Amino acid sequence: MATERPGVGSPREVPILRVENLAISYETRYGEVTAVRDVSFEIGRGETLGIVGESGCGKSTVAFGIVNFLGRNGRIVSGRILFQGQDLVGRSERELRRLRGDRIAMVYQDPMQALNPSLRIGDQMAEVLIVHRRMKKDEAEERCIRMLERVYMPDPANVMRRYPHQLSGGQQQRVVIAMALLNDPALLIMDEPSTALDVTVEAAVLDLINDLQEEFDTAIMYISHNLGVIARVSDKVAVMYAGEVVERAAAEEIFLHPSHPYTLGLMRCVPRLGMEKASSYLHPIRGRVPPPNRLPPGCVFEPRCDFARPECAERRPPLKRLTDGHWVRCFFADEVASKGQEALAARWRKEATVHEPQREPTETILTVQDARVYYSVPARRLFSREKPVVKAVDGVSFHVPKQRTLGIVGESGCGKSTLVRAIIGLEKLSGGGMEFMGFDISVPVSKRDLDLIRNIQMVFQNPDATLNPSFTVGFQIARPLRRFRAVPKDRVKDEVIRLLNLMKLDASYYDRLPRQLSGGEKQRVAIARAIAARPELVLCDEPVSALDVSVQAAVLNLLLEVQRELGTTMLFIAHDLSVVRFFCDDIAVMYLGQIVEIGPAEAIYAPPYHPYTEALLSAVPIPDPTAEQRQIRLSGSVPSALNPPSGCRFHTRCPRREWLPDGGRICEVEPPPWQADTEEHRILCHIPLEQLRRMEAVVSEEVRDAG
Amino acid sequence: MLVRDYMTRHPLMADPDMSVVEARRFMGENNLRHLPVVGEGKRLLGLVTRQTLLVDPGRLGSLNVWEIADYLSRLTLKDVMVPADEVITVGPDVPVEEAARTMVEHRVGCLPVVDENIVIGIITEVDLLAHLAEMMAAGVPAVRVTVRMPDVRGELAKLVTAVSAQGWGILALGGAPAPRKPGYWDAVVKIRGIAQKEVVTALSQVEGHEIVDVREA
Amino acid sequence: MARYILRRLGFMLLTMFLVSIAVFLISEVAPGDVARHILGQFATPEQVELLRDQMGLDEPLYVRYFDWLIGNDWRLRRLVGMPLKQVLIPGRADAEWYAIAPDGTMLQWKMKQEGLVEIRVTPDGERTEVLFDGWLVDENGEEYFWGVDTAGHVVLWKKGEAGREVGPASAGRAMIEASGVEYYPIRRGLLRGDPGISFRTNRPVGPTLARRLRNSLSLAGIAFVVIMPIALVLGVLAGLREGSPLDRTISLFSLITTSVPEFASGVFLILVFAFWLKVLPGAAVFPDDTAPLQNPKLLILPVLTLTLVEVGYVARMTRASMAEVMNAPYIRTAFLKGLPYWRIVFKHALRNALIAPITVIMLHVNWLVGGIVVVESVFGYPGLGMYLLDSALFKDINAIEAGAMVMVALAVGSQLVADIIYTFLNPRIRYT
Amino acid sequence: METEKKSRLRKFWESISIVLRSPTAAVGLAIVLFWVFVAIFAPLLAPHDPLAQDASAINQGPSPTYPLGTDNLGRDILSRLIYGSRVILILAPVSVLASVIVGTVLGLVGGYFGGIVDEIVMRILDAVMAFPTILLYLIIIAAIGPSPLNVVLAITFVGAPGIARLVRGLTLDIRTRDYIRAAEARGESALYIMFVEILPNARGPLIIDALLRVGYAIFAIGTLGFLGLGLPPPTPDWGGMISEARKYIWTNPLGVLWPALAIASLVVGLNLFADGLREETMRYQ
Repeated sequence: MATERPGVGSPREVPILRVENLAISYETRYGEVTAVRDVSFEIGRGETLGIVGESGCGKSTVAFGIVNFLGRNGRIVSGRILFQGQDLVGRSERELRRLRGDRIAMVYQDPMQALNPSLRIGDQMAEVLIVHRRMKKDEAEERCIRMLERVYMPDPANVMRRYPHQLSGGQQQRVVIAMALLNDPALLIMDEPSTALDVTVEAAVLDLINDLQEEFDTAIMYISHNLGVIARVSDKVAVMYAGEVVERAAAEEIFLHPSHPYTLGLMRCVPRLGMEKASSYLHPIRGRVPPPNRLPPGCVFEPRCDFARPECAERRPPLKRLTDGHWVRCFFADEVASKGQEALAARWRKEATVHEPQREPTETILTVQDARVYYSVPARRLFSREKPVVKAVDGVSFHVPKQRTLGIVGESGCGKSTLVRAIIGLEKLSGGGMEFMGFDISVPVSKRDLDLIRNIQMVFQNPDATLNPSFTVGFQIARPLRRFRAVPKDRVKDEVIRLLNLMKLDASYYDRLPRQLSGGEKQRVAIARAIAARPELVLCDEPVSALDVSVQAAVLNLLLEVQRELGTTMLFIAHDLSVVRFFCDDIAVMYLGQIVEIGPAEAIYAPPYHPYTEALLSAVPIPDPTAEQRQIRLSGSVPSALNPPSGCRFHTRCPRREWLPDGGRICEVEPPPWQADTEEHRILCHIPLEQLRRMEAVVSEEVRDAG
Repeated sequence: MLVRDYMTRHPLMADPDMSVVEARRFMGENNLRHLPVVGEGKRLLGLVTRQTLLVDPGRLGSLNVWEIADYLSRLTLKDVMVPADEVITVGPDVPVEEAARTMVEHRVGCLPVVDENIVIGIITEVDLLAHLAEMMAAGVPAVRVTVRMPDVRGELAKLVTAVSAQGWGILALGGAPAPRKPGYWDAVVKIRGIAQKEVVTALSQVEGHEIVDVREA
Repeated sequence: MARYILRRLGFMLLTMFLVSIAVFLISEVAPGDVARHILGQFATPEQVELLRDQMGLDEPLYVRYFDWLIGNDWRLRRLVGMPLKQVLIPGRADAEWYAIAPDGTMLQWKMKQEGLVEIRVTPDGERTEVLFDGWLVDENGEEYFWGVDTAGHVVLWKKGEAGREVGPASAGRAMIEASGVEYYPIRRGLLRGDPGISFRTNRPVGPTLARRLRNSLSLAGIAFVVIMPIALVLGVLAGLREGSPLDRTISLFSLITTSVPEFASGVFLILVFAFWLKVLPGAAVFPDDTAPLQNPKLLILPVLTLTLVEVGYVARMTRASMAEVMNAPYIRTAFLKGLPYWRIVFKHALRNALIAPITVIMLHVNWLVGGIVVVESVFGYPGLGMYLLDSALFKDINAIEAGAMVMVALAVGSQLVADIIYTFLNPRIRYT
Repeated sequence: METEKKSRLRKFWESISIVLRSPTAAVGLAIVLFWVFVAIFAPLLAPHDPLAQDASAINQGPSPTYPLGTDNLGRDILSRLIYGSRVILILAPVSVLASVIVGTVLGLVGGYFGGIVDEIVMRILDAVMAFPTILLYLIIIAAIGPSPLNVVLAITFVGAPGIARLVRGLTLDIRTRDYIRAAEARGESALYIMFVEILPNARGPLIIDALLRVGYAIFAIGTLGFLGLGLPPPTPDWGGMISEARKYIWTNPLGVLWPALAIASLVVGLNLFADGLREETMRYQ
């Protein structure tokens, strides 16, 4: 029976979860603050509702509100939560306890935190069955093992006896998911379950969630800040902003026809895989999410909205129905929807302000030759002769031409941050050499001369740690000016203010302390501090990954501007391949301390690929449910750098090994050679180039033209 | 084609402490005819149907109006439900037709699907009818032929051979003993993408077979 | 785990070694001459010199340190030519040193009017004195002999040089003999169980110390048994209901009781229970050899005083830890798994919550010891603390050193116990 | 400049109001301020000379002349209490300050440099901390004799390792922050990083710890005095007063009560204040 047949429509179904006009408030020292208001949505059996929004938008509050687990100071003010037809609001703690973990299960962000560090995995899992189903211990364990098998956990019986810290992050998250599904819940709430994981692990977890949903027919409420992830898992999407659902529709509908300015803004401010700075532009959303105790009187998004008119500031727009199942809380949804189409298309168009890429060869500013950074770690056994060595960076070579940007991508632990720290001199080289503008920089920073130090500066990842909380913004930007005597003493303050202005911050920031700044502002100050002494080379270590998406764009744009105006060369580390692709001229892909592929950005994102690059690209969540992306999943987790695999370091996880004769025996034995695709594009692999060239592009999504 | 594939997962369920009044409202609101009553961990405690919610008038006879109201408001599901040991249930790995037979045999319209006494779903007559409709590809335009043949081994194969000899694909195939004609078998075949006439021509040549009914469906 | 504990054990030994050096240095290099201190203001320089010689104070510091730590009998036997042996005198907290002749006879020598006398004690206890005539001759033709005197010294006697006249000694240690040319005090060493002679009593420190230690341990033990359950229960209850009136009450109560010094709370308790209510004795004075448990009533107030100070401390630690754990994400997971409240508390929270306080509690033995010194002093309880205090006030160096080492050993030992409990409670350490 | 001063003033008031939001901190502060006031104005408040002996009134209970009674030498207990507050309120903060300085330097050095330097510093500190505190006091004071300076020295010696551990812990945490890396990448000297970049960020916990330690220093000074290892007589020393009066508890029970109350109230006050402050700052963050 090869033919496809439409299923017989089932009778009208009661949704598993139906939330009506939910409002939740918290008792704080500023009085009662409403964190969530007027939230409605429903999730049917086997359906996934994605809830997306920036941090502080009330997504998690809704999740905890559903199981009425709001802590001592939170309460549901109004609304109904119908779970399988019955209202959960006002249920006794005892009744709720019986539902939790049985019919409603939750999975949230950090699996390490979610598991009890001092209990074995088996005990933690089995007790769900023992408590709810009064199962015998060995029977419960039997079931747990079967469930672990279903989440593709290798060696489940062994895992049962382990403690959480003995598992990798991806495995922990599988355990948490398995634990949630043990009692076959009707509703599964997942709060950023993949955010703490690496891209390839995240992709595997998302696949798993899809598989399990089909098998268990569970209704899933999936919370994430990442549009790409939401696009991959959701059937329906609700966009939350400042405690309200501002738009809600089927997934495709919302991604193709965003009709709320905030939804549109979110889509325009993240680069899509394939966008590059030469041909596109990111549109940041100005301002920041208002704190729940200081909401604007009218539309919550009005202060940040490009479509706002006077009436938006006066009254709150109602939720209105655009098409069937598409609801928007905006007065001008139709206008936004039509303009949105143009706007989305426009981001692909070349804008006048975007600079021409410089492709003519320029002089090389930084050369890294066979750099190695090894750490010795304490021996595991008491009396062992050899000290184990972690080869964090192992034989990395590249060069960066002046005024270009080299991006370095790879998953956590691949050595990209170590490499950058070695360049700036915070890490001692164990071997190899580095040269910067003709000077040897293979020595630590304390042995470099002041001028050399001045010329290499760095922007760090975590905005909350990048500024010293004890000193004012002005003092901190001025410090490099003073130290490197970049400007005369009496002009330091003027210079600081000039830098602030360059960062689109006004002079009033001079006297502020870091805690008075938002994440994006902190990061701008950090950039100002880095460029204050006019360095030739700026190293950016994940400068935007800790920021909310709407702020990321502004910071990326600023970095681009800096580079354009000052002609700075940059090294840009990130794990987000879309951002790297957007921002960088050249890209190096790192795996376990080595570069496996390097070349111009567009060459990296098109075949031939290194098999690892191919897997990375296929794992990137793309914020477009219609995009076609091949599924290439890596098995296992990244091996330990303490004892890296022999031969090709990627051979333990390589999905393309079988292309080689006898299943790639050679990969296990011999280190792979560099193969040059073009003069600049090189791949470290045993598979012959001709064969690599025959690979299909991972993402076949073509740039959609609205015109 | 097992029960687990056709049952409704995560059915609406009720607590044994739910009042009968509330249950009646709940079932009406959500258009339910059967409501499994479960305890902690979804353990099956009983089953409530619309009939069980109808209160035995004999019991009320001796009560006055106020007493009746009071009696009704205190009545909970655990007082009226069919207790678990009397409920006919089915396991998830049972073939659908077995479930159907069970339902026919016990004259019930619904079977809670239980796995070690835990309710994991519910299968009702509607689900089974849906299954039947699907099996016979109801609603898909095709030629539907009913052929009567002797109830002898190899007869159905002849029919199938005849169809495939023409290079046609079978959309659905079903069979049952011919009504009121012992020793014979009626087979229904649905074939897509051809004219009724061609089918009749092709199948009427099969020896010993008689076309009982043919139509475009 | 074994690795971790071995490592801790190594650190512990290292710490003890450093501590022993520190204890030795601080007490021996203290300003002021110990001999002068013992003999008093009016002793002559000769007397002081002789006592210094007899006490071994004229040896280099490192020699004294090792003599003190591991003894010197094994070194001195070479001078005497016979093994040396310490013999406890039954009935008295005292001991004597003998040289052991090859036939098992114990020998001592004593300068008497008639000359050097050899005291022989046969293995069956028969004691005889004979005039000594086994003199040796050195290269200068002088007759000499190395022997053991009755006060535990190895002494070099020279024939004809009978007792120098050094005059009467004024205080403490009476000068028994001044007949020898050189003196080496014999010690078995602290590590071999001999802390030396107390200057205050002129008897070995060991037996007294042991009795005092027993007394203190009974006091501390009872206090510990009383304190821990109360403190842990209070702490856990307060931590579970963080911010509730119960929590506030417990927290405030424990803050106040820990803040009041033991001598103040002890005084309050004496005033209330002994002076005004007259229900309990206000002091805990025992005859020296009775065990404290023979009169438990005397122990009530000291234990209560310790309890007041310590309960608060431990309760506060437990509360903080419990409150933190109850806010941990994995406890949230446990709630969302629908587990019953008390199962969450006992199975998920308690174990993690006790990791921090147990270690701190064990480290707190240091404080408990301090408390014991004060409490013993308040109630006149004959424990190790009082002994140390008296010794310190008298500058009884051997007693201070021995007492200090015992206390430090207790403290460091309790840390090791804490480490072991910690590894037991914390699988992250157990399985790495 | 003017605005800066104003904002400083405002910040000061803000922090005061934060403290006063906690009732325990406010009560504690009041007790402490009371004793500070007493200490400052001791000569005006004390009815008698604290050293003057009145042979006609020995071990007396309260009377109009001697509001709190007299001790075994016929000295006025009230006056001795009042002057005793001076002694203790000078010695305690001074010794804590000294241990904070020593401990901070050790902790910063150990924590920032790490490795072998840290190992050595920590081993020595561990050894010191392995001593029961009281024992250290006993040994030190027995060795160097009781005097105000020696009491300060002993408390410094005993207190510094704890502060060093705290500062080391904070340093280990702070030194992983990116702003430290930024400073290192600017080629700043180790001294600059330790004292300018790290230390200011450790000040919060350090101040609270120091406050708690003032309480314990008073506790310790009292204990030393009680054990006869404190200030040499006839200095009015609360601990010593209790120890003396303890002997006459059966004739003059109140004589022992007053100094015990005084020292208890002061330590309780300080601890209430420090604890309240800690709770509030934690909540504030």
